[in-house]
Amino acid sequence: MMKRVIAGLIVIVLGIFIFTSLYAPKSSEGKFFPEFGKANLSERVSDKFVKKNVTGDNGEVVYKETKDPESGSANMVTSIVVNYRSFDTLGEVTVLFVSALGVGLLLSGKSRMKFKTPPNFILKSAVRVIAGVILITGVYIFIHGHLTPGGGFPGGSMIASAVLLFYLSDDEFKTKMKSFKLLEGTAGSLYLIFGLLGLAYGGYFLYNFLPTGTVGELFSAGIVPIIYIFVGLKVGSELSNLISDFLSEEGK
Amino acid sequence: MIQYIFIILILIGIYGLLTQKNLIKLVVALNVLEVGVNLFIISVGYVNDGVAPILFNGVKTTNSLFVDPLPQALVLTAIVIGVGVTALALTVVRKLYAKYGTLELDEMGSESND
Amino acid sequence: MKKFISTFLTLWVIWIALTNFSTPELLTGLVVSLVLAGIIAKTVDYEFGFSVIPKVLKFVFIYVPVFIVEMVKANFNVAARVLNPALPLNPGFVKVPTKLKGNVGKLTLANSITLTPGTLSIDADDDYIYIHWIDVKGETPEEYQKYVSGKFEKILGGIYE
Amino acid sequence: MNTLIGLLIAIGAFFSIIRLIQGPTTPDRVVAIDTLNVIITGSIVFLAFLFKSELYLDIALVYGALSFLETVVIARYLEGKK
Amino acid sequence: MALNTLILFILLGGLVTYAVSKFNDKAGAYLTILISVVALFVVYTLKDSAGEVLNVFTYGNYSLDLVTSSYAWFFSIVMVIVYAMVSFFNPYWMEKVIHPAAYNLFYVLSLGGTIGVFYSKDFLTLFIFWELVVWSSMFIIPLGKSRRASVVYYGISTIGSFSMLYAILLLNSKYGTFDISTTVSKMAEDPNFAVLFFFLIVMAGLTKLGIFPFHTWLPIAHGNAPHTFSPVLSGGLVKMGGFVAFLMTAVFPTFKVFSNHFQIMGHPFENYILMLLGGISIIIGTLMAIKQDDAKRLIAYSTVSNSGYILIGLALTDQTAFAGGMMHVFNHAMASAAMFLAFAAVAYRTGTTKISELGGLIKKMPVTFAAYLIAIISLAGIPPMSGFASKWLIFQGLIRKGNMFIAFAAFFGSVGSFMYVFRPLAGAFLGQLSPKHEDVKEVPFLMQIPMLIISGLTLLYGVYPGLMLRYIAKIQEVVGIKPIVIDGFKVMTPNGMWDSWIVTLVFGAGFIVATILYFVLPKSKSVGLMDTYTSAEFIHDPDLYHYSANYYAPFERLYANHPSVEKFYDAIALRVKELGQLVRTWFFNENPAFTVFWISIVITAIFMWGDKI
Amino acid sequence: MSAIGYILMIIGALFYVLGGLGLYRMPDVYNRLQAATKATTLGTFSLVLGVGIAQPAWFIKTLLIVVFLTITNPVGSSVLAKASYIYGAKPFKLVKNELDELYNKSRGDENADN
Amino acid sequence: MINPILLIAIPLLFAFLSVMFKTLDKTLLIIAVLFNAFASFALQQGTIIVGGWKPPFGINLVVDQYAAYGLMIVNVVFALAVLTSMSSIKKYSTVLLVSLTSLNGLLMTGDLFNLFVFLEIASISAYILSTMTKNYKGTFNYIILGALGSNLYLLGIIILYATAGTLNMADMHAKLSGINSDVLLLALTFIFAGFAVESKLLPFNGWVKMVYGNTNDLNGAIFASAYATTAIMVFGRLFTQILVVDGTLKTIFLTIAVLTFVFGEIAAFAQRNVRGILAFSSVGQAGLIATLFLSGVTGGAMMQVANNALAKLIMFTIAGAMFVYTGTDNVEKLQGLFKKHKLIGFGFSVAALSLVGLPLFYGFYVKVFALSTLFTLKSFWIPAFILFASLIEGIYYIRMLVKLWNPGEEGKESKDEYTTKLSLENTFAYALLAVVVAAFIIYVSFNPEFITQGISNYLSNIAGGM
Ligand code: NA
Ligand code: NA
Repeated sequence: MMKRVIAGLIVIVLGIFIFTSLYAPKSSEGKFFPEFGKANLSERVSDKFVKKNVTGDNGEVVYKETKDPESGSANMVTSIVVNYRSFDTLGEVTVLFVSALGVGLLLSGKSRMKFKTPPNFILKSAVRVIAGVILITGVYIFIHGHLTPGGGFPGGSMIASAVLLFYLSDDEFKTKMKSFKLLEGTAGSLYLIFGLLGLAYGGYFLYNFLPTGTVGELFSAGIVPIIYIFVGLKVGSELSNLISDFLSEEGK
Repeated sequence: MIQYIFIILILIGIYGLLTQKNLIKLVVALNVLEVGVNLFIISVGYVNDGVAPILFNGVKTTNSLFVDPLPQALVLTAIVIGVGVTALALTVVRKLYAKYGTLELDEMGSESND
Repeated sequence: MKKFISTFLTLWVIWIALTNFSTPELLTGLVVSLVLAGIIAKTVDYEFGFSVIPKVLKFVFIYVPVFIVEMVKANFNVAARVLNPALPLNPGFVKVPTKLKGNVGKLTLANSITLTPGTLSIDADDDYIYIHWIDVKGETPEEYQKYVSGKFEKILGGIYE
Repeated sequence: MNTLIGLLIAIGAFFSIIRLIQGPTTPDRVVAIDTLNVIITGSIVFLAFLFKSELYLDIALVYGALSFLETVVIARYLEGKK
Repeated sequence: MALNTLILFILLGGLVTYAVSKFNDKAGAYLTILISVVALFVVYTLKDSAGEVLNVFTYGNYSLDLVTSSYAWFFSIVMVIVYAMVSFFNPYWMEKVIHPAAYNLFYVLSLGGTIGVFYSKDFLTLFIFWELVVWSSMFIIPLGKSRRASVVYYGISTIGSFSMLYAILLLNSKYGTFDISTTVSKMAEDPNFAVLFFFLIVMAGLTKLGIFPFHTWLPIAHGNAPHTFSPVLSGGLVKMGGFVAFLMTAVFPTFKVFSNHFQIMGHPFENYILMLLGGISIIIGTLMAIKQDDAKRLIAYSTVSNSGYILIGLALTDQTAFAGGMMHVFNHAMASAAMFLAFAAVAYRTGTTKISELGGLIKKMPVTFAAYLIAIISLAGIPPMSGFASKWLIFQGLIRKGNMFIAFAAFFGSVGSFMYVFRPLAGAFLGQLSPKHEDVKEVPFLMQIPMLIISGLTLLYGVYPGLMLRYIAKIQEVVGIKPIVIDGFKVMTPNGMWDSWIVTLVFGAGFIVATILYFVLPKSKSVGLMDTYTSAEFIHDPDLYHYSANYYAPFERLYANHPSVEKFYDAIALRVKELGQLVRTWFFNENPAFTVFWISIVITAIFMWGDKI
Repeated sequence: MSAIGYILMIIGALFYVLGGLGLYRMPDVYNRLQAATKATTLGTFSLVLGVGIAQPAWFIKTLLIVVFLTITNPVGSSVLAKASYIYGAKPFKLVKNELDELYNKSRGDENADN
Repeated sequence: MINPILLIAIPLLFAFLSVMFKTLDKTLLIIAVLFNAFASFALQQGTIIVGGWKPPFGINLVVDQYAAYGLMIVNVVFALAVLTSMSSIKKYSTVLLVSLTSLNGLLMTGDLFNLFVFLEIASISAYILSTMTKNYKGTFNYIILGALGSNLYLLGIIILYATAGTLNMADMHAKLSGINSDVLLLALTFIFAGFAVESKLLPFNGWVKMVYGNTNDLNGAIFASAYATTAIMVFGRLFTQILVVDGTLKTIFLTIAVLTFVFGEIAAFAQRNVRGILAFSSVGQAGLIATLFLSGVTGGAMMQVANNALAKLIMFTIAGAMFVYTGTDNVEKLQGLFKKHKLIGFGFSVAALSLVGLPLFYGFYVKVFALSTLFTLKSFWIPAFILFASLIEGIYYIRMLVKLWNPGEEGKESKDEYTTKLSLENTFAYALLAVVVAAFIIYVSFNPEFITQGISNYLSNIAGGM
């Protein structure tokens, strides 16, 4: 009990300090932390991302009209994720890669885990119907990552959701780990190889060396959708492996 | 202000880390903290009356007020990282459970090898 | 092969529903559906022959209207119970026999039962659907079937042989 | 009109949240979450209409799929607890 | 051979020795003799060299240089004699140490280090060689009876050497130089810094000398080191501390730099503190030596006491006492080396150094006995041995300045030393021979050589102290102290004169008379230890009946439960350890909540106090 | 068209209210499930189709969503009902129980109680 | 001249390939570590722009001499650690490749958020590597604290981004002075606290004992050598070049660093297990190096980084091997082990003595350099603390060495008969590592310029204006 009181006090005092520092009365000098909703984009680097104007040669960018703006993605988050800061994304993919690997190393059971109760027959039937919808939606999402709010990560997660649903609804279901590993490795390698191709063609690692096309078209944004496909496949296969590992146990 | 809530979430996460002794609860506390941080990140990019930073019919880069897309991109990364860490943490919890038969830190006893 | 083609077509249709009819999308959808169908055809339950067209028509024009009507009725029933909790309650878990064999047929039936008045499917096995029934009527499985799923069983029987 | 629809949805969500908070048992709360998720999915579709942006439909589909998964996972977890 | 060549020769020689020892450890041990003797001859040739600067090597931005001087020669020749003498024992120790090659290597390396220390031109060079000696000897000590000894030795040495390091780096940052002679000229202008600098540096000297309160390592390390290395530690390495004290009091020099500081009994308080510590060391060393059963621990405590004499002599910085202190450096080196060698010889034959386990070895090991006897006579300050000369000079200085407490301590030490040096003599060499040691023989001739040479030197300088005092006078002249006056066998002091020749004749005559009496008078019957006539009881444990058991028991009871610095240090070590465990529990707990707690607290504290960036 | 759309949307939203109320007022978890599922499924049906009718360009996509949710929502309820039963949620009143025979094998002798 | 991006790309590519070609995983690992080790000596220096977007908009890598110095050390020690302990790699090759990638990324990146990403990759790899010895409690502790630290760091940089509008390090450095001091305090404190977890500063480092104290011959060296170097070099970069702190805050950070090495050494003094001692010694070293960085003794800090990396590489490898092959690392139980394995003991001893800073070993040169610089900067207390800490450090290392070399009961001659019955296997690899690295330490001990040259070039460069 005493512990909880002390912890509470610490947290409250800490909170008071955070609040007072962040939202201090504006008497002192210097730039302040912006109030909620009052972020000023023109003072941030993202202003240039939004205007697709980092290289400084674009005026207005219009949906389905402007050709070859520096980043052809209609979704500006995507243009940051897979273009301006693609290097972060490579790292992010690596994070998932290595944690899935770690889980696999620790839980390297051969047979799959059975739940205490048999699966629901209705659920099993339903999953065998909706899995197709979920899977194709997942693919749709990562292929359209540069156009719609989505991308490799949500898309990949959709694929893995389908896998997880199969696991939860069918005691006999087991993914082919090897093929997923192969897919994962291939997708990762291709991401890197595309990065190195950028280095070869444009002089920069992860350089967008393909034409970016018209903003808003499916075939636009250069390597962005291609990378997002790799990311989607990689994330999908990694999460699926993660699920398989979690639901495995030492062979009986 | 909505940011207050996010900071309070972070503080709740810290409170959880300070008080909980159940491994799963610790991981949950960590996740609460992470959610707080992630929401906070998104909130710093919010612009009053701004729209989602996606071009579609009728939206041009010059005639619209966008929210900052960069924090959203960062948060995407942060979330995925959080998922990875959580998965690993839960795996370790499972291993600990298999080893000690309990999820309570206090019941595992001290491991000293000297 | 039949499985593959059925799956492929289903997936392509969903893709088209998700996108539009532009050439790049159709082509992309074609490729994606082919590849995906190749991977999942054996795991999912999309299998139909050429008889699918009359079946779909039957489903849309006979089953769906009945289903919608039943669903609306069910909601009025819910409304009544919400507004007047004193309505008779005679709840129980019972098993309702079914002759439908295929997974999809049973799923449709189970969902139909859930969405119609006073019943909620819980689980199923080869011959029965287990339900929660707010107001149990009758004593034997045959009687249950009459009250709960008789209407649907008949229509669906014609669709999912 | 939009406000009315929004308000009605909010009322529906409100009651679900009450149930979520009240419980009293875990299954009650889970049912509340499930219902809330369905209401949220519908609201996302409504938001698409409100903002005239088709993009939200994709989000609704994904949300619907993930919340179904969530329900199933929680259900499996409940069963595991006996 | 030039000095820098000599040092490189020694260091490389060490490596060669190591390699050779790997194939044949005896051969390696003979190499240590060769190298030490070569070093002895080369150093001897530097007797009159002064001011010659030689580079050893360039170390990063620093150039490590040596410079020759008379005082460096004096200290180094003492040291090299000890090393050379002791090295004759090495071949016989090869099968007794667990790492013979390492023993040989570090023996030679430490020799090279000591020469470097004395001839250093600058403090950095001094420090590097100093530490070379410390860690080389630190590796030899645990080959003996105690692993802990090495740690204690390292710890206390390092307190001193780090204090020195702090001082010399501070010096360098202040004046941009490590050079000893340059420093000396700066110090007079900066007396406040000079005080700090003086104490920090002299600390290194005190730890090495074994001055109170840093004396605790001597009994542990000297007492437990391999028997052949104890003489080096006690006779040799301790004198490095004397050298640093000498640098600080005489070269620095305190009487000039601190001349207008607060004075006690006519000395700057800095000097007086040293003298006071010297006095305390004499008393403690003496009292503790008396109660030791292990001969090596006993000699180690005697070293504490004698280091006190040396320090007092050097701190007095006057005409006579200073000369006495310098001479005592030599005398104690010889005496303690001889005593330790004697007991190394005893241990070589009997396997023990515990007085209560020995007895009657005079007949079995006469040369060893003689060497021991001469050494203790010298140490007790009895003419005609050289120890008398140095102690007499120190007394002269003390009495002239009216320094009563210190004089009392010195007097107490002299009286006490009779008691403690006599105990091993009586217990180990005289009395009944233990039955286990019936077959004991005198050590081989090679081992007798160093004992004979040292005894000879002790006698030589006792009879003719002028030989050495003349050189010391030269040193006094160099450092600006009024030199001692020598006239043939006569030593002139302001208080009077002493003619060692006459004294020697008197004592020689007395000795001859005593010898004649010993042979002429009828002998008492020698009784075997196990022969009991008193009763029919059979003696089971001869050790209990040995008369050297509880030799000074009544006296020891007087201070059985004395307070001691050892206990204090142990308590500190224990506290540090407890603190360490506390740190572990608080900060490195298995429960992550502890760390989260600290993180929260620290963040909060920073927010509270870190208001100004 | 948009008028029909709006009407459907309002109906849908009304059913959400009904769903919420049902969840709130019904006596046990099974009855709550019953009410909530029926109402929210019809609500979604109506609301989403309303949007599809009001924005004809999206009609096919909304249809896909409707189909998807009409499958998943009732199934989700079934799954939850089963889980609640196995977890041991007590029905408000019970005149008949034929479900036991299905789960007895897997539950063994352990008597569930909450 | 090699493009530095390859130091990241090659191991990562090989990591991906290694999950595809399972049987080749060790080969791929060896090729990658060798490539990185050699490539780190021939790096093209300057700013490397990723993706073609100029800073501050895109992510850039800054490969100046500071980074190059760290890269050389990390890649070489990583390669040596891996090549020495092949038998312990088992299924961990891919994780090792990823970990190598992340360490290179951390040292090079010029972007604050990208730093976070690489920090996470490095941490997660470390969590996984820490499971090699199946001490899951330590791993769990590490995960919780590591994740907390990362989130605090993230919170800090987001506050900075929201206020200054940039994530680029150089740009942030330029804009730092314009930020309100309250906000800056908040952000810097979070960043410091977050990074202190990885850099092992007290009291943020509660995981260290359990993780470092339970290592085998492979992960111990990777953690204590490669990871420690990276973490502290990045710490130095962050707090002395980018987020330069001053005034009270600097005093506070400095105090934390000083307390770290004092308490770290004291805690090590109380240990009886080799790995426990080394664990706390690593804490102490981290505190020492952080102190030097924060006091402005960059050169001294960098030299000590090399010293620590080389020493810990040998010592942790050997300590881990002791545990792997004998089942214990208790000093008492391993008495005289080095009597059996002389070359290993030689390397271990040279490493320890250099770390302690005994003259004639490299560490002494570093100590003289660092303390002299501190004195010129008018800092008089810190040198005293450093010397006090190294006194304690010396005592416990000597105590350990003496026992490992000289078996024997107190009061009895050290003799072979007391030597432990336990012994190591695979001694060739360990001995080779020990001798080679010890030889290098001895070489730089007598020719400290070899390392110092690079540092002084770097220092003169930054003096000439960044
Ligand atoms: Na129903
Ligand atoms: Na539902």
